[in-house]
Amino acid sequence: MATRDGNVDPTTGSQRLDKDTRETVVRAARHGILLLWSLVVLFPLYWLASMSLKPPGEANQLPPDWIFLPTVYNYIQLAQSGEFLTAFANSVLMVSASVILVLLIGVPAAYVLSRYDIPMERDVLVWILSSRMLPPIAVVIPFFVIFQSFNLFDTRIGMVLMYVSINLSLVVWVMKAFFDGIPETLEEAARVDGATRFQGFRKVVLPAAKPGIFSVAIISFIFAWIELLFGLVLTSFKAVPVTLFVYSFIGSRSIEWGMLAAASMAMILPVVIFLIAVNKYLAAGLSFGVVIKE
Amino acid sequence: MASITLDDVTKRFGESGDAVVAVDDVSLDIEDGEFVVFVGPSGSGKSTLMRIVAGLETQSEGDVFIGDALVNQLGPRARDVAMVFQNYALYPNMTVEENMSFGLKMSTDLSEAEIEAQVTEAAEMMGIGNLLDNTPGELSGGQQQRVALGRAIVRDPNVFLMDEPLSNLDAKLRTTMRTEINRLQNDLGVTTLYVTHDQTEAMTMGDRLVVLNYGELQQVGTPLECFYRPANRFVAGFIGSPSMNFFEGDVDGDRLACDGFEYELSERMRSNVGDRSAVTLGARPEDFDLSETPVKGNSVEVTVDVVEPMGSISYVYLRPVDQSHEDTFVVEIDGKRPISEGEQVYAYVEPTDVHLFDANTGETIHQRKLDLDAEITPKEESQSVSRSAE
Amino acid sequence: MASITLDDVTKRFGESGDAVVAVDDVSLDIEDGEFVVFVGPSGSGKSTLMRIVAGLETQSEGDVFIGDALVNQLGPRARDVAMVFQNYALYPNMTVEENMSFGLKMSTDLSEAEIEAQVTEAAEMMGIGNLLDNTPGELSGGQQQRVALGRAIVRDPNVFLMDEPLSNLDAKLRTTMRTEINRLQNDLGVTTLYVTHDQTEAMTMGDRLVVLNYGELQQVGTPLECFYRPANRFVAGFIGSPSMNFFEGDVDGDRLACDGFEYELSERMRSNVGDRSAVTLGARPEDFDLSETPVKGNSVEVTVDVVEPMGSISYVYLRPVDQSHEDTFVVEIDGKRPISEGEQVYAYVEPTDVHLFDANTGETIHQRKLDLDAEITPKEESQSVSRSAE
Amino acid sequence: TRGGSSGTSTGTGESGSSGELAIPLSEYQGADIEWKQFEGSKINIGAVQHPWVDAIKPAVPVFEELTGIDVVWNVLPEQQFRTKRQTDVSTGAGQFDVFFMDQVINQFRSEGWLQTLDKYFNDSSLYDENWWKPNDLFESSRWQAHGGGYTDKWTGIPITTEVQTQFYRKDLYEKHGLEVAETLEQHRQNAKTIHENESDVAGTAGRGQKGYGMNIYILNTFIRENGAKLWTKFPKDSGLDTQGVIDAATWYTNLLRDYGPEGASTQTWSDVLTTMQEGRAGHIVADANLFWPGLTGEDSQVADSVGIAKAPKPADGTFGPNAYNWQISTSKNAKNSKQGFLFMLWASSQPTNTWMHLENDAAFSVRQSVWENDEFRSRVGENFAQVTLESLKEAQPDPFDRKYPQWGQRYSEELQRAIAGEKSPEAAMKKAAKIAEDIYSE
Amino acid sequence: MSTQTKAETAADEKGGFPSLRDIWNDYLPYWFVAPMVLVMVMITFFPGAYDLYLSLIEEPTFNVLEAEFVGLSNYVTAFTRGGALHSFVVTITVVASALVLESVLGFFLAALVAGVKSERAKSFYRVLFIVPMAVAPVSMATIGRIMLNSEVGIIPYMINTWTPFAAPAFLSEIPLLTVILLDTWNWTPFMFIIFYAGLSSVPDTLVEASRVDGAPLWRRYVHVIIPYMKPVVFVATLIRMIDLFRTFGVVYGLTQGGPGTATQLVSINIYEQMFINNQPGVAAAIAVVYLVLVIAVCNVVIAKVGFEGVWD
Ligand SMILES: Nc1ncnc2c1ncn2[C@@H]1O[C@H](COP(=O)(O)OP(=O)(O)OP(=O)(O)O)[C@@H](O)[C@H]1O
Ligand SMILES: Nc1ncnc2c1ncn2[C@@H]1O[C@H](COP(=O)(O)OP(=O)(O)OP(=O)(O)O)[C@@H](O)[C@H]1O
Ligand SMILES: [Mg+2]
Ligand SMILES: [Mg+2]
Repeated sequence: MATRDGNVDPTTGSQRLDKDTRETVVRAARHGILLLWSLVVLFPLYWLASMSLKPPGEANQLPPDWIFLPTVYNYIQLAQSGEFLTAFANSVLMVSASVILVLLIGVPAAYVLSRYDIPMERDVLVWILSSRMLPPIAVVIPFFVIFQSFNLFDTRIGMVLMYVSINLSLVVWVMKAFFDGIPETLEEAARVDGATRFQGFRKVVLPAAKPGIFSVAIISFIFAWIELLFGLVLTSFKAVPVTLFVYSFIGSRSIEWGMLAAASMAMILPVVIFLIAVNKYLAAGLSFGVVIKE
Repeated sequence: MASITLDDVTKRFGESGDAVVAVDDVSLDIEDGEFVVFVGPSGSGKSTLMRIVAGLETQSEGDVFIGDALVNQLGPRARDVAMVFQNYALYPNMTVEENMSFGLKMSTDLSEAEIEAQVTEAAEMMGIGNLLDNTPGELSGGQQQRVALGRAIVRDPNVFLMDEPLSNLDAKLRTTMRTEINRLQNDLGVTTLYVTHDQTEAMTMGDRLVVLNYGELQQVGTPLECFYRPANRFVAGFIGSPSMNFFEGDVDGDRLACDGFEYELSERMRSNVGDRSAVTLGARPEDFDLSETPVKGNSVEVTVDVVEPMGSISYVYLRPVDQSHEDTFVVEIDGKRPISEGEQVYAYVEPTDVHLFDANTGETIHQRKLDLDAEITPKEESQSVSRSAE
Repeated sequence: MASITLDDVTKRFGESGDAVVAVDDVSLDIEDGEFVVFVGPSGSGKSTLMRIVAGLETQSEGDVFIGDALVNQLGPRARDVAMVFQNYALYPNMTVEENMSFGLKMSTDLSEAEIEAQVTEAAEMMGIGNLLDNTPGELSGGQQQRVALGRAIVRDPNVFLMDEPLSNLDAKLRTTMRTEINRLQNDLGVTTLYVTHDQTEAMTMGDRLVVLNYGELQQVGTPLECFYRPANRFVAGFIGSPSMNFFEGDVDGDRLACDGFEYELSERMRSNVGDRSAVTLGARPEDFDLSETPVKGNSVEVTVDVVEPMGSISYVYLRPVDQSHEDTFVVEIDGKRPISEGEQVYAYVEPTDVHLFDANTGETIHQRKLDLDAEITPKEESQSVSRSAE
Repeated sequence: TRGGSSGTSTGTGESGSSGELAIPLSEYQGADIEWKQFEGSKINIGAVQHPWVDAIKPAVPVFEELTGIDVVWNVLPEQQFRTKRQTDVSTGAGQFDVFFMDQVINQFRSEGWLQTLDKYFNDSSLYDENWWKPNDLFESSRWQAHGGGYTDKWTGIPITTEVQTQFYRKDLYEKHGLEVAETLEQHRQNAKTIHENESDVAGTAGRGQKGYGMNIYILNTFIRENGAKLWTKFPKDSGLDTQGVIDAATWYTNLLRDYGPEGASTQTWSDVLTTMQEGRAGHIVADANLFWPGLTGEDSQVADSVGIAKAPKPADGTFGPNAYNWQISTSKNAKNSKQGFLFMLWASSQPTNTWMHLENDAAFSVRQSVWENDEFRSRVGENFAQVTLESLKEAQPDPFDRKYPQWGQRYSEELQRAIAGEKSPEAAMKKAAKIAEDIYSE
Repeated sequence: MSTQTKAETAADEKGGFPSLRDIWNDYLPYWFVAPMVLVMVMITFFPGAYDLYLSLIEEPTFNVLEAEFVGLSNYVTAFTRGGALHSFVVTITVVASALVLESVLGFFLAALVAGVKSERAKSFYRVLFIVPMAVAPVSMATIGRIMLNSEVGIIPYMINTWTPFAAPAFLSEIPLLTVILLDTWNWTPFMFIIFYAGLSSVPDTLVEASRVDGAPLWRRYVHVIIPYMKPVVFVATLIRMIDLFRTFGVVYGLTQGGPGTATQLVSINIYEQMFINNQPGVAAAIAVVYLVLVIAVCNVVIAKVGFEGVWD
């Protein structure tokens, strides 16, 4: 075979970069942008971390000590505070339970909304969404009243329900969108295979909707985890979430930067753990994902 | 195991205004254990009919019975059917093995081990035994189709519905599969509806053929009936490959004046034609003879347009010398016989091999003569619905 | 418009340990404007090879040239190919019209009106002109396939890649489409790679056939070459339907001892056999004659096992009376000839029509005699790669 | 620092009944009060995050021992606490038996959410005037506990007081030969000198952020010292558009704009504190008792060089710094108001107050006797104590009328706009005046 | 409901009562939506009705009989003194700009990450890019304030020392922009993760087909990938829009709606009316108008974009 000039695209006649070179360039550009954004994301986090690791008084020093001797003093203080640990554990428990519950309630409902003709579908959808429209501040008092009368005030169950209610519309809507993208033939095949509607849903549709489910799970977790107002108003002792705890470092006389930062860092931790745990499911849906080449 | 009865089934898609009528008033009795093949052009409603039987689509009108039970209200699960989908519809998140065992897990109480045994056996039969752990995305088209087929046949349902289950297989595998399906169907005695575009499958697999066009039944009968006794021009043209050649003609006493040649009608033809003034003459490619000289009456002088050698046979495209337009017709000759394009020869068909159709309605008015008439004559009155076709 | 050259192309899927070799060291020269048909069993790597040419899959080893350019590094867009996917791959969110015009919009500067005109024309040609506003979900399988085909042919690319584009069409439509594709390809002169499982398509459409098995090239040649001059037993069995019958035999002087009969070798055969002790005899179903009496030498007494009437012909499955096992072989007879199952007759093949293969390697050692040898003898040395098959 | 103070906590017996009580019970048992009458009950205290809470918590076991009443706490930052308190009282839930009250006293009172305390003061089993010594409380504190003069009833009991003073950098003043300002003009000149001669140090810093504890809280000092006052004629004339107010606002705005840090209009008290702590400002006017510990504590980089003096006043004005009191009150629906009252008395009593100020770094006592206590004075520094005490004696707290939150918020917004340079101080104050008057004119 | 809800059981075939399992499956859609409907009824009707009631009365009371209805006076107050109109304008500005920024950035990042070849790098980005969402609003606001502080903040410091530009006073000179950028940092992850999951459910074959059709990268996105994941894009954007509409914590912590009322979002206004000015009636009136407005916007968006472009 004669050697040929491989670098000129005969169809366009234009000089094209060698694909390897081009791929390298594209790859470099891609990672360049991603790293840039990583930096944008990381810097405040780094700053937060560094504040939490600096001794009191040095947190906001300028020019900053980019290199400093980290101290875990703040973390030790946190860890020694029984209340922090209790609130933390409490939050983990309530939020996790709420995520499971909201998925149990929301995902099937989303499926129905996606697959069946619902009378007045648009209005139903808007109605569901409307639960999310008012700022919590405008609805917290009625909820307080409900909680008082149903003895849900300052109970974990109450908070779990509250978290469910703030996430339900999200789960229903997002999952409906994901179910819309799953071809109905799959369930048809399942039903012909003798699966009941439920089995078809559980064994065939759900696995295909995995990325969607896990991403709403993460988002719901986060929404509940950082929720503040309901936790503030609807609890007082037993069911206090950890968010409130972060407030305790904003005193009337000074802000305890180090402790505040340490608590904030501690609050990020479960989210990161949760993220890592479900990470692999985020991209394992119908296909193996679009690989955007070129 | 069950008979299937369709009673005036109609299916419309879309709003009533501009609805597509996919299935148009179809009535059909399928006996228990029968193997029925559906054929028809693309879009003629075959898949839709299957899906109605499966319970995946609800007919707009009419009733469906499986066994003696009216199943209009039942879903696929209750109907207990197994189906091969035209587009496979494999579960993308499951391996081949899981795909194939899913139905068994859902519809039977078999133990894991039994299921595995059956699936493995079926997979071996399909030649995909070594792919059990792959997911559908990693399979070739034909392999996927075999998984889809395997998924259906591992089960022991009331009814098999197979929608072009072999379309992506090569001829050899197709032959094997055909035999396997037939054997299996014989063994199990499961009523089977089968859609195919393959003439061989259509002619060899089924007890009866159901010919559809534009959602309407054209003919129901044994394959040979449909081939030798087509109910109308559509069926005549549709069954057989290459298809029958048609020549429009005007009746002129005992002659038929076609474009480019005249054809002398036999006694029997004349009486069948009656007082129609325009009829269509049909003759199959394999019934023509070519000769250098006009040996017999009704020979037509033709020019060879194209020769398609096929191995043991060749297809020759011919054009009557006197014809006013460019259309050709096709005849089949021995592959070893030399013939070249541009040559002028005479084409001839035995008068006994000719069909005549009403030029307006397409209805068959004269059938060819047939030695084995006795053999293919329907036991009962052939269910044929003749309507104008094409 | 461009030639295509594959140079030692290999494609492996999966980790190096348990990789599937989908394409195995294939080298191939395709001329500018040539129409090449790929055939091979399911999973033999046809689609993979197409996808490599399209630039959708990167070969693990080897080079691909389009025209004179090495395109290993180029994506599909730069290669300017149009492809019909085996699974259609229609855009579900677009109407038929949008599906078909998408490629034109992307790859040309045509005006809206020009695009619309071209799309409408192609859609009419495909018989889907009335479906332009439907979405793929509303189409039947065959209609979808025609959209996929239409989407490719509206374009004017360097190369057409068509992966079983007609598999879901009925025989008649398929014939029409076949002709249309051929006409189009002739008009445009676009180099075309075409995968099919249909014998007729394989035999009639392409300038050359490429036969693949397990990712390896088996033979490259004109259809008739592959049919009459198979490079090996695999090709002999794969091309032609029903496929060639094979009989294993031991060479015993000038006789071949097969199970159930003995076959006397001709002079030419003997010299071709050489000192091999075991050879396989191959004869095509259509080369057999059946007679009531053993008219000639080498007649084999057989029992009729099954008769498959196909209309103009019938397939008869026969078993040598003296054979120790149950296997049958198939012969093709005139459809009108009466024959019934259980009957005992004699089967005979002309010695000139017989192939012999090395029993171990499968390589062809003796080709049949052929009158039109001259016609089908390759102009250049036939690129045939003979390897053991099956 | 006081690390790890908690958001909400059950404060029952941190040191438990075991161990020594912080304050001998005898200090209280001498009072003619039936301390034990509610033994076995429990009170819930809603409090903001405040040094007072930290200071009193170690002493709470004393109260629990004394009365047999359990104390639980709900401690939150101000904004969050406000939300919770309002939810609680406006729905009549009555969860808090005792809670922190601030500027909204009169509003809560007029809504009928607050209970006035007079009936408890009149109940001899609950109150002993001789022991509690009401006159030891600063007058300004007592005045505020009576709705800033809007009512003659006790709306709660003051617990902390804060008064404005001046803090300055002794080192910088020395370096540039500056005198501690007594007049506003001097104050401005000092700022100018430092601002122009020091790099990286602003002349001054001050609250610019809106909110009624923010910019207007500081400004109100200068308003009164300029001879103006809020509500020249209540509720017809807000007085905000008088010349005195406009002068004060102009002076304050210009001071911050000319010699204040970048973005002064968004600075809160904590930003001011941080700025000063980090040595980035020459002087500030801020609450003595809250800022002093912060400025001299270990967080501060200027601990050794910070000086305190009385707030400046106009050359021709009268000294009258703003002061601010937190009080604790009980709501109408509270279930244990009487127990709550006992807690209020106990917490504000002389023994408790004295203990808190001797054993903690607290410096906000509402009791004059504490400020005069030598031990206390030596702990906090003589100078600081004296300046603060004198300021407190002359302090003039803001009177919070019933709709103060509504118009005060708008008034502070207007001031913030002026500080941000969006409009002139004059225009801002006129607008504020109109808003305030409009609100009452409905 | 549609024809599909038809009973699937062969009840008459078996005779007698349908089994529990049949009841479950026959009415599956009802079982599936029932809990959702229950929760929804609880969390929508009561608070909505309460706010409406509150907006119509003088003094908040739970005793309807005692309530003194004042007609629309609270609404009038809201739009005169209450600054409702201004806060709507501010809110819409923030919503529109942040929504565009976050959607575009989120999609862009999702697409970039989806194309990363190395699984590990992909995982890394996926986790990292989501983390900002997890920073609690309290921390966001407090830390944000200090980091942006013109005097002691690290960000102005870095701008001043490392770039030739002078750092603006973020919270007083460009408060709205600051709020928008901060929200972008905080919530782009939301768009990122949903878009990412959406991208991973686009079948490869479609992308392949479009490549063969000669579509350049961006057109593949515009014409094939985005249309395919239209429902997901639409829903994510809509939800984010609604969340943006009611943004509160971070902005309040950062600026308290200031300077002046420059960043006074509707939610902040409601908060101030309710908890600072103590005018629950006015707060409720704003909330009611706001709810009607947002519902109207959603209705229009859903009808115009959703039902005419996504779900048909
Ligand atoms: N993504 C993949 N991962 C793993 N194996 C694959 C993948 N794609 C194809 N294969 C394997 O490669 C082989 C060749 O596949 P290919 O699709 O080329 O076959 P084909 O000749 O087109 O078959 P068919 O006629 O059935 O379409 C098959 O065995 C298939 O299982
Ligand atoms: N969901 C649908 N909406 C609208 N029209 C439809 C729908 N499904 C099918 N059709 C139309 O109904 C007709 C019959 O379709 P069907 O799939 O039954 O054809 P078919 O005989 O299976 O064809 P093929 O051989 O091409 O698969 C076609 O014209 C098709 O376009
Ligand atoms: Mg079909
Ligand atoms: Mg293939």
